[in-house]
Amino acid sequence: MTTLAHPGETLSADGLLPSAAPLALIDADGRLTPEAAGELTLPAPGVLRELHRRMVLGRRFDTQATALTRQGRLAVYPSSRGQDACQVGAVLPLRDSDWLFPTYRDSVAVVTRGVPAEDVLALLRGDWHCGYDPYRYRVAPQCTPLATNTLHAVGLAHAARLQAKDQVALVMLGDGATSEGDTHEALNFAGVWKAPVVFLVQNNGYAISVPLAKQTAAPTLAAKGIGYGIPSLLIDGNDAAAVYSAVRVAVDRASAGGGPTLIEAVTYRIEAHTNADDATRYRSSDEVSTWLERDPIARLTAYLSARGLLDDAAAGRLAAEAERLADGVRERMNAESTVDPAELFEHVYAHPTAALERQRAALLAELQEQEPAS
Amino acid sequence: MTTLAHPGETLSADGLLPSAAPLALIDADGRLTPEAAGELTLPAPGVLRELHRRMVLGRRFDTQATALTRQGRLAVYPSSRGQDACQVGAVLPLRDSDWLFPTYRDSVAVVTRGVPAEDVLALLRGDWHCGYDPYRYRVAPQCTPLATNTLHAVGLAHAARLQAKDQVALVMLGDGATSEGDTHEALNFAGVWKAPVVFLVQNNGYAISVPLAKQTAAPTLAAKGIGYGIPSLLIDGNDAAAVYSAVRVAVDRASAGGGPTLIEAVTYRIEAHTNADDATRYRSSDEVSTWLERDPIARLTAYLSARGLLDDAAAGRLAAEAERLADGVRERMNAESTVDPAELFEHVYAHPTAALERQRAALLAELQEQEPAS
Amino acid sequence: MTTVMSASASAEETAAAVPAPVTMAAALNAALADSLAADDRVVVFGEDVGTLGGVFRITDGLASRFGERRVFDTPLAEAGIVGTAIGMAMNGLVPVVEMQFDAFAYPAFEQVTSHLAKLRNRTRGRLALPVVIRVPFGGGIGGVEHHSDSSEAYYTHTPGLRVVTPGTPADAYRLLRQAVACPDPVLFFEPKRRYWSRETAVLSVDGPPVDRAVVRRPGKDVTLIAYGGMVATALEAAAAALEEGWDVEVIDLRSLSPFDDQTLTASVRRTGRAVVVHEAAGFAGYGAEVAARLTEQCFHYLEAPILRVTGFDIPYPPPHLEKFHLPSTDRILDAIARLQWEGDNA
Amino acid sequence: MTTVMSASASAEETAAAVPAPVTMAAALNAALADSLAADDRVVVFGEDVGTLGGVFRITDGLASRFGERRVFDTPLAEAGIVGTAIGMAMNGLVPVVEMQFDAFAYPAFEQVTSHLAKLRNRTRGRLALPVVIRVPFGGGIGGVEHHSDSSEAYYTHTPGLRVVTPGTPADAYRLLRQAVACPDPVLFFEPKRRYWSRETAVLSVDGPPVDRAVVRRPGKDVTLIAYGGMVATALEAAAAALEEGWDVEVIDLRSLSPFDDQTLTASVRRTGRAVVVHEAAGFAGYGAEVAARLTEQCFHYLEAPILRVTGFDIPYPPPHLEKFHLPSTDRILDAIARLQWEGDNA
Ligand SMILES: Cc1ncc(C[n+]2csc(CCOP(=O)(O)OP(=O)(O)O)c2C)c(N)n1
Ligand SMILES: Cc1ncc(C[n+]2csc(CCOP(=O)(O)OP(=O)(O)O)c2C)c(N)n1
Ligand SMILES: [Mg+2]
Ligand SMILES: [Mg+2]
Repeated sequence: MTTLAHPGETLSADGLLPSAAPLALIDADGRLTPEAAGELTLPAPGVLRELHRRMVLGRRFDTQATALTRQGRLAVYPSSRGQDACQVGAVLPLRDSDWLFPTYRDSVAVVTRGVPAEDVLALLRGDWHCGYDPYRYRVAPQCTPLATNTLHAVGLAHAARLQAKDQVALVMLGDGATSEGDTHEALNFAGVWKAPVVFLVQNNGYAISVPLAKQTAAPTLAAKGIGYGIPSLLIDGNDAAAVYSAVRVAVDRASAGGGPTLIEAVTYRIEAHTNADDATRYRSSDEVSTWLERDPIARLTAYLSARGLLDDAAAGRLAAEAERLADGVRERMNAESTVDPAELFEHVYAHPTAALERQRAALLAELQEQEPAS
Repeated sequence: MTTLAHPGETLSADGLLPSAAPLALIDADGRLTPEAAGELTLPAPGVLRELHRRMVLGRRFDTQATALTRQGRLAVYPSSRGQDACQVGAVLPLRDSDWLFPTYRDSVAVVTRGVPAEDVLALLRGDWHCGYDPYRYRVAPQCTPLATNTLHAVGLAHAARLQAKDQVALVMLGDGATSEGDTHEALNFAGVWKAPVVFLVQNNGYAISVPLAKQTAAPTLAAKGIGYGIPSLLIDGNDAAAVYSAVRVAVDRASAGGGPTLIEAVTYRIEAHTNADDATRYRSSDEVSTWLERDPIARLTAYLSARGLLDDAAAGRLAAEAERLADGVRERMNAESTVDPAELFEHVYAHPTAALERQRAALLAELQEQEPAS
Repeated sequence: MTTVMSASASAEETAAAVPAPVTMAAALNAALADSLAADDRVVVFGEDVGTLGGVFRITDGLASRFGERRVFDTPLAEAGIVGTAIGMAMNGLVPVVEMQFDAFAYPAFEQVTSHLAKLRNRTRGRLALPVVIRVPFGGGIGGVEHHSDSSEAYYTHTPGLRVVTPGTPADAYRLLRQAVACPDPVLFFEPKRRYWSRETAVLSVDGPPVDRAVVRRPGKDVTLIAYGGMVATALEAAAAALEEGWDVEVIDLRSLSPFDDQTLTASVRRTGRAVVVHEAAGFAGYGAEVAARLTEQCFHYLEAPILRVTGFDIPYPPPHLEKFHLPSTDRILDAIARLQWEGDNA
Repeated sequence: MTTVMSASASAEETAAAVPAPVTMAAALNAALADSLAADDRVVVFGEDVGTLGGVFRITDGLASRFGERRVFDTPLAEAGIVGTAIGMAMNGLVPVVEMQFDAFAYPAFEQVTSHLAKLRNRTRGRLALPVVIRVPFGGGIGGVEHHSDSSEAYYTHTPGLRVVTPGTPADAYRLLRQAVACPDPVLFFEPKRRYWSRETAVLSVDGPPVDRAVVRRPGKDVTLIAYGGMVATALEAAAAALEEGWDVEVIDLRSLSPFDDQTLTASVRRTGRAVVVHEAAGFAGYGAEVAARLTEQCFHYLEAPILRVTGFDIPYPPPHLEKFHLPSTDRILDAIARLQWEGDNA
């Protein structure tokens, strides 16, 4: 019989499956990997140095933010320590015109994109929801409802195509978020629309306490791509060179009209889910130690040092830059926040409704009444 | 470096991809297919005859139901004509203890499972929502919100396992329904839980007017299985022998603790989406003709006749049986329906609330008042 | 669905036409066509809205007139439709999407409540989402289960959304055009039982703005408050009430959120009596807000408690039973009769 | 979280204990433990409820005590959790599932409204779904966006669901056990700001049934109606009101749907004045139903319109602003003062 298929079914799975093992360019000891790294190419030395620098700065920002939670200066902070290569490698390949769609976990990525640290932390400090202007940096608000941002990214990317703008959207999500229906719908829309979007899954092994084995029975998360006709890459998420190169490939493909790419970056979160979480309840310190040995910064430091691309003086300057960054963050976060109750009624609609005006007036009257009393 | 993976990732995709082309056992001309049909085995002659008989009866039910919409006796009817092999082949391999989760499209499957035709049609006639007792037949209510039934099937199947009952759930869904988030979540839960569930996707090429090419960019729908670690089968959905055999394989695997299977059956709906739809708006009559030539009943008739498994006398008896069935349906659907307004307030909660009692009393008083007037 | 929705009529042509009978479906189709013609940023998408023109034919002819880049079919996934609409709006488009039936908007609930409604607020006004979600709602068309829900209350309780519903063809055109032009996200509820109701009208975007209620029939004895599919029923009831000696004022809310306190309060203070009508279940329904709010604002003017005539507190019933469930003119007249008229000894 | 939630206490032991201080979190944990012990069909699942014991530790110790077949983690998908719970209930189990935070229940909205709420009705009573969905709700804990929603109104407007919320630890135990035993689906809203509030109590399933309101403080001047996290606030307000000369009756609704008309109507007819309090936005909120309904039933007893003290009509604000948004004792006292007392010239 003739092959039975509906228009749209190609029946061939060629080229849509990821590699059998995660691709890396620089291994955990800082050496170039002997294996062929598929489509990935080692970034130029200047790029590698910039990846390194941004990781060091990002790490310092991250540890500073964690410290601020202990002092009660931040309501909560979800650290990305250990995922530094993803945070930085995802962002540097993006062009100015491209968009980043981060989650709550991706503060370092947002900082790397150029958003001032204190604007990023407004949310976690409790001053307002999104502290930066998404259009200024082309960074969507950090997204908490899991996986919902994948659809926004696809929509934005498709709108770029409809308007013939050369823009790529990169959306970050976790292993847990891949289980949500929205991720599926986003991958599917992206595949059908050939939208210029890159899905970067940071597979850090856990969704809060739930390990990957309880999250999916898929051989890898990258293997989901074929179900949407989307090419996928499985990479070592602790190798900044691999992350950079993979995102680069994906952005180039998207920009050239080749459609979406799904990237699974295998990595690990060293800290607890947030400062409010107790990770000892669900994972062993041995496991954490193993991953500490795969530190993304250490391996790039080793690589650069061995090649004379980073000497002690440069490392010292970088450390100083990182301290200055941390000082600035501390200083600005130690200042009292100034919030304005009247702002509650702004931004609900383009123009406050009569009812909101009345509610504002009532609140202001109430506050005025209390003032003399206090 | 050592292979980087989290517990749960197997990295190997072996055995999880469907065949390159749909598997068939009997071709469109009623001949055994020369190709190897993978895991599928030709059912015994008795089974083939029963598949044939049920398809003939199912088809007659279906054309009768369509006719009843023209007479205003049914509010609406979604025909499965052309998908007869799926309707029957999905149900016959099920054991008494197994459950069927059908959609609005699958009335013939429900009839094949043994639910009286008039009970099936209660919904489409407008008398009540689900006209049969799900527990009596182990058939869930026909499901309209797309893809939502996939999760019910997984839950029921997992509950069977938790209670060590040997039960398999078979859920039917369309190509369009695979785009909904619920399908993804159901496949994922099923994979993780190794739930004894069979997903049968009837890929009839359209979701109302939307063709497959606008629904997905996947090479095949069966290719989605690997993303959940679920083995999949791609089959010719107009070959009742193949459908029966594939479902059989899947049910056996599930019952033996082997977990879920995803089956994509490539087929076609000959009628419009429902009687209310105008299919000429979105597909050509040529396309319909091509598929009429692949009629599931004709090919099995040809096969059985060629082998002396169906003679004219038997065919005549079967035709008469089908007419009797249609007569019965007509007769019962032509009788006026008797609905009881007081029943509106039943079944909302286990026991009507005080408020519902008051509402019932008010309605009954209103009706009593109107009576003398009319 | 003839003259007005003619795919070649431009916005200007439509507005200049002489009064002609037009169905609500045709008016909505014209509003979409004229919005697409007037503003390049407008895109229309959803399930079956392209080639087919929608299961109710509201988007008929738009794909062929404006092309596949402006009007297109999507995969079958409502969260996907709303979620991508949000992303498109972020990137400068004005998406007008269709949910095929009211109950099939539920999968998009998280995208609507957590993002569509809140993103302007969350970003301090930097991110506007001028998205319109069209939702055919309500019963009365003999639809089988899940095809006749009225879910407006869910959305009215969600700050950041506008909720609008037309009661007449001319208003359907006007409100939909205004909704498309509105910088806020709008849930646009189309009363499917009125899609084929006709009115003789010139379709024009001018007229009462999207957030105002209108008095459809002035009266002095009682204020009857309705919206969407119930506006026509309320007008019928008002006509019948006249025979029983009640001069009923009928108000069509149009904007369920925000609520037009001014128009409503003025009417109820004048009449001293009010009845709210909707198809949705009464319990915690939208009518509760209307009643509670107007009671607060008009307490000393009220001769009787504001009554609600609504669907029962049950899942929407099957076709053969829906007539018992839906608010009818009789039931509205009954409620009016219970408003403690002088001489009553209630 | 010490004595009472001890994972080894059986239902009987718990019930026989002497009064001891107990937090609401511990009471809920004990209710789950005792439900699991009492009925083999009960299963507890959701995100992080197994190994971790839930982000609020409400399921702490249950997985290790009852094993992975009774208490387990799921993949991260709320429609998946509710949808599979429906299937499990069809097959004889009694699922008690957790939504991690209120806003994260929205992805399950279609499963809840189209199936969980309706399947009994759709099957003429043949298919019962004794599912409990636990939802930590409300604010006051300094949570960042999406962590402080109050979505009860959506569910109360959905016929077929019961909506229940405890105001005290003892009631948390009693109501959760009753909810698990109830043949109807129950949305069980846990006021997260009260998880760590203590009460000295014996935990017992006996007491007022799941569908009755209770008078928490009798009073004669005004009826203050609250639920969940606002019960304690209402009691504080009542204590403060005494100093200003008002004897306030505080009613804890407990069951938001169905509504206990009897208890409420009796109180309001007696006092002639009422205020309803909730955290959720006021517009089309649950308080509207309370006000509209009681006004209908008590119109001629009312000295003033029933007032609502609620969250503003805005998305839930960020931590540093939530104190301005949440109903406070002051705001409740203000509302009481506006109830047109004799001598007022309002
Ligand atoms: C829809 C939704 N459900 C639940 C949550 C609560 N929650 C926040 S983070 C998290 C785990 C996410 O895991 P993963 O996607 O792997 O990202 P990671 O935190 O590991 O970066 C959960 C369950 C949420 N934010 N949104
Ligand atoms: C959640 C939801 N969205 C939309 C619809 C409206 N609708 C009914 S059938 C249908 C097409 C379904 O296509 P497919 O899944 O391929 O099944 P088929 O009708 O072809 O058997 C649509 C969009 C629905 N029933 N449920
Ligand atoms: Mg993770
Ligand atoms: Mg189909």
